[in-house]
Amino acid sequence: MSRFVMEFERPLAELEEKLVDLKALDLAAELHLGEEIAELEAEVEQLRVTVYQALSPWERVQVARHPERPKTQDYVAALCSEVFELHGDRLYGDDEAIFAGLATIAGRRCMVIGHRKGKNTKENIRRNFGSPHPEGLRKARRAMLMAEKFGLPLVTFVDTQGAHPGLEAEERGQGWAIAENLATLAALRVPVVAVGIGEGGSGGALAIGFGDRLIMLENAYYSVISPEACASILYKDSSRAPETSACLQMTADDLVRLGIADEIVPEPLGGAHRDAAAVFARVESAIASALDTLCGQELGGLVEKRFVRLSSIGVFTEGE
Amino acid sequence: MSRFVMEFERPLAELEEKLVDLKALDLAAELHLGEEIAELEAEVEQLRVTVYQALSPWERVQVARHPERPKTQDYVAALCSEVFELHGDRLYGDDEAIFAGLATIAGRRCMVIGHRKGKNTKENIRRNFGSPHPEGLRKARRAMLMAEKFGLPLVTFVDTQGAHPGLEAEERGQGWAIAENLATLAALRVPVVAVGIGEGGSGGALAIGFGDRLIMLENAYYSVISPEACASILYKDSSRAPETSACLQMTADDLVRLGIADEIVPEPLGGAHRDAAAVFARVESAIASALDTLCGQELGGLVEKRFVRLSSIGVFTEGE
Amino acid sequence: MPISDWFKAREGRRYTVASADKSADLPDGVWLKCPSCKHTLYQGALENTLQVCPHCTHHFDMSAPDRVLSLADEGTFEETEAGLSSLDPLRFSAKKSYAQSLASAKEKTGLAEAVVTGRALLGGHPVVLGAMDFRFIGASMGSAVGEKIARAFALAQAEDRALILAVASGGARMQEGMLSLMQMAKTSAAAERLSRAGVPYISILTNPTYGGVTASFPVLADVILAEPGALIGFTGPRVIEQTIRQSLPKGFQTAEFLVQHGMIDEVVARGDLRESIARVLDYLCLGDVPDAALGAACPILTEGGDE
Amino acid sequence: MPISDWFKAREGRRYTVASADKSADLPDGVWLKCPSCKHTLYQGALENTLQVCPHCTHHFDMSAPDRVLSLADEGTFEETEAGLSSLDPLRFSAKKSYAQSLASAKEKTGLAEAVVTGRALLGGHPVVLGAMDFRFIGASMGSAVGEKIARAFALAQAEDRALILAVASGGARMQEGMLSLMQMAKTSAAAERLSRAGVPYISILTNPTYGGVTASFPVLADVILAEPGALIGFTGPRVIEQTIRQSLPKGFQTAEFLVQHGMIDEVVARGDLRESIARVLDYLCLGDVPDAALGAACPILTEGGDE
Ligand SMILES: [Zn+2]
Ligand SMILES: [Zn+2]
Repeated sequence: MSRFVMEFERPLAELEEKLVDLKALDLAAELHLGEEIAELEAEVEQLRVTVYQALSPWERVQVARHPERPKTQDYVAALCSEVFELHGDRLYGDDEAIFAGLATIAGRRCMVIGHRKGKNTKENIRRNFGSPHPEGLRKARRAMLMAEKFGLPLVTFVDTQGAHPGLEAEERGQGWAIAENLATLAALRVPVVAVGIGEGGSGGALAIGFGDRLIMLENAYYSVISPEACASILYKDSSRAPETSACLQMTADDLVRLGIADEIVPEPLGGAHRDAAAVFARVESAIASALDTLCGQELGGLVEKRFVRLSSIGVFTEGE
Repeated sequence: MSRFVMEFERPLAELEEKLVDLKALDLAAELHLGEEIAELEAEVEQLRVTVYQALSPWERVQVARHPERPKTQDYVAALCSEVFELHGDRLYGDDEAIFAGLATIAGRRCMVIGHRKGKNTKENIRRNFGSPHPEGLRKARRAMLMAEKFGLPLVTFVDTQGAHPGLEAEERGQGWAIAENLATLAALRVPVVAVGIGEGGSGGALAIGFGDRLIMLENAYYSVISPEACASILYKDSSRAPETSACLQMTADDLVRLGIADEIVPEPLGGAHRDAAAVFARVESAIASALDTLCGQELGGLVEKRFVRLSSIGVFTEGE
Repeated sequence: MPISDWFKAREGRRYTVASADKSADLPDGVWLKCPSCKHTLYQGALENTLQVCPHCTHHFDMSAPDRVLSLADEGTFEETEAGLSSLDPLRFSAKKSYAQSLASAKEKTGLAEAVVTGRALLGGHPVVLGAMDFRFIGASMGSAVGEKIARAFALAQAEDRALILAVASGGARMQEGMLSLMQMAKTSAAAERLSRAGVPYISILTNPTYGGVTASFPVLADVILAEPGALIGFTGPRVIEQTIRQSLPKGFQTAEFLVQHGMIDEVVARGDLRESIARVLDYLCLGDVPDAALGAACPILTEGGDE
Repeated sequence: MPISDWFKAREGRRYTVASADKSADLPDGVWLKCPSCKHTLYQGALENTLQVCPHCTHHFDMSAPDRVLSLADEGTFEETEAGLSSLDPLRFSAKKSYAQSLASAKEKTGLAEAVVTGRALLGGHPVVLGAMDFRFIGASMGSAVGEKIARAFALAQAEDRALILAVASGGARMQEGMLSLMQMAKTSAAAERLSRAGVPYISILTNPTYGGVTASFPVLADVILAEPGALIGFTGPRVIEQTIRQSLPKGFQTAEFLVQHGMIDEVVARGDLRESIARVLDYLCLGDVPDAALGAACPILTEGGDE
């Protein structure tokens, strides 16, 4: 059971706690509260459905950021066998905020790339909370080009607040690194499957976050700007993020509606961390079926289709 | 007239000074020393020929390092018109030890790359005495690839003690940067003319220092190791460099004999700095005629010829 | 006035950077203070100096129409996709609705969108030329900007014309949400295609260029130029200071800083841009100028049949 | 004993890293002190541990024949170019003549040159396998080493076999002057050709790898592995300290340092190398192992006719 309580879960958590207390009391004092307990249990169950069903965009953002939410390395551990991690950009450094490696998923040899958040503060400091520097994105690009050279389908796991916003990242060309990846991904001559597993923060997410298929977890989000930053700009008040997260249309549903994502993997009530094993199985089967469809295709056609689809994204008028 | 006196020039310089003194004395005291002056002048002239003709390898090394020797930027200024300098590797920095730019030589649009030493201490500090860091070599590589993309012949000016030997250069992959350049140069689909104008120090020189033609100035050297370092290793005594500079066979003559260089541009007696204009004219005409020969050739064949020639360098036995 | 008329009205004007002494006889009109040297300037006079302060060479923002005219050979600019403009697919409404923002931007600028594109000659070279206009919602990139940029790439490729893009932008247009983010991938994909086709592409980064725009098509150019003092980066300095609490060095993210850090090729003053670009094109577009200064001396490289 | 006999004699031996307790019953013989843990070790026993200290896993230098046998599937290594060896083109003679150095290196090692190459299987994959031998004039690269390496690249390309090179070297062989420097370009050119042909190439950097060798073929591999603690760099630490007077951090130029700085993919203990390489080849050589563990599940990508 999760220890971290999200804001909107609080009423449920309180009721759950009350139920635990009641049970303990019953047991300790032999009060025979069976009926009261059953009643409370029903109440909890109902509230759970009320709380978790039809989450608002802002609630989904919280689920997507939940510290116990499965992360890239969890997916790699659960879905991948015979993993060989690749390190470094051969230029400057090895950025632990990005995982890259050879891995076998659903019986297929693949190249896997993902944002790598930590599970605790120590890991998060080393991995910079999953926010890549240019060297991380350049490592990812090296892995993309290796995948292309050896005909390995590329699978990416997207989960970042965004590319690192800092002095050194700017000095080493954060924008340049992102743009190179976009150009490379767009033309890569192997199938590319991207999976949004948590946060999809702007350019840092996009730099490994599109391809022939975009699979979104139900509570994953993908946005041009964080709802807080958007609220800051619009209202000079980042606490209005709940509003802007709705305006920005950044949920999995929105992305499918906008023609950007292809498929939604449902999560257990309460979020992926409530039953990670079930999520892993669903994600594996979604990736497997995407690869089944894509790997048979002629490569020139595949890349052309990707380009045409990318080129068709956007809503505008031609004028008079 | 040169102000910097090389070791082996000293007797000549002393005699020249004596001559100047004598003339001044004659003028001041009206001693009518015409005959003595004429005698001394003849002596100076004879010594000049003796000193400068048939320079030893170590003497050539000193000429190649002469602080007033024409440098890459002097060649660019003298030979090139409509220059547009390109900066940066798009990865980390802009290394002033390397010049790269679009330039017109002898009426041909070219890409020009060269090691860039300074003319004084201030310039030399900024340009690191012409010893590139990885970012300089990567800027050069970017220029090579741009030359290939747009069909511009590549002309390089080689003049470096070597790639920078330092902590940061190692951290950023000095060896990696050199190797990438070697691979790129070897396969570049445009004509490549390299000109050894001064020092050719090991890997840092080679990284921009070979191609379809290697033109050497008469007193330029090119070596696998500096004669001092070689003496250090062999004799634990770097002052034995005069010996090792002969052993290493690093002069222009040696290089032609070994089949590595194609052509020697003669220098004025005493070195290129004695009459830079004459040297510029000869170098320009050598480059022009190399480009005339190379630019008409079919590119696949050109690159194949370069590869075959490179592959044939080496002396060994197949054994039994 | 429709933009086509505007172009007509502007045609024939010569743009030169005025020398400092011209400032003496400024006529009456709208006055402004140069943020750099604090001199008071007549706004109308800046039109004769490419919007460059005659006292200190501070580069003021330049409109997209002014920009394309300042770069194109006289009388050669023909606009393309002039009517293409944004819709409001998310019905984005916060303090001010996106629809309102669009309407007022159009009114203020007379433009249909934040980027103007077209065919032109530049130094005699046939080019596709585009410029972004910061006055139009911060020249942010939404669907329409992305589409116009992508079409400019496609046109350059189809007609084998070099592409010249003068960039300014606050970043992605958040009012179009993910549609806007995806324009980064879309324009980068277009840039990659042009590059593979071997068609030259030069970008000019002007003040300010930030966010998702920096991280897409502008930095994929063969040669990247920037105007003096232009601020260019992925994350803005305020966000960096707030998020990471790093103090930033003087000159951070200026064009000059970026040259030092290896990211751009050269800082070029506005008045020299046309000449610099023409010079670069002389190298990258070998053969497309019938009377190239060098005539037959251009290297004619023959491709082998082994490809 | 000719090297072919040596290989025969060694065939059939199994190499495993011995567990620590085996050290108790070492027989008499040549003893040495581990430079890392200071334990006294029987040299013969190291042959059973891939020359790895059983106490602290310090990796001792490994001969080229030991190396290729430790990597190849049992009984599959067939040497190529065995007779190719150096001449003395410069008649290089300093304190000791090059000819003398060559003769004594040959005698000491039983090898004709500082690199051994051949065909083999590795994890069932057909490969070209090479290893350098530091005992042979510091495994420096002269004409013969360069030629054998270049031929290994050519063979790998001609037979579509992955190339595996275990590298150790002090750098270029200065006794061959410029002929030696040019081997850097020659081997890099060969590496570039193999890469363009799409044939996999894995290098293993072992202690020490320096100078012109670091700056050529080894670092052009698709995947670069290194042994724990191996020192790898372009300029050696002593030269840096003398030339630049920089003080160097602890662990400078170790394999681990290079992973941190993004230059190599992974540090792999000697005992795990064969398995790691086989695993990587399973990805990079899809389809060349008839009974690949994944059978039909390997992605078969079809190339279009548009290339
Ligand atoms: Zn001013
Ligand atoms: Zn030990």
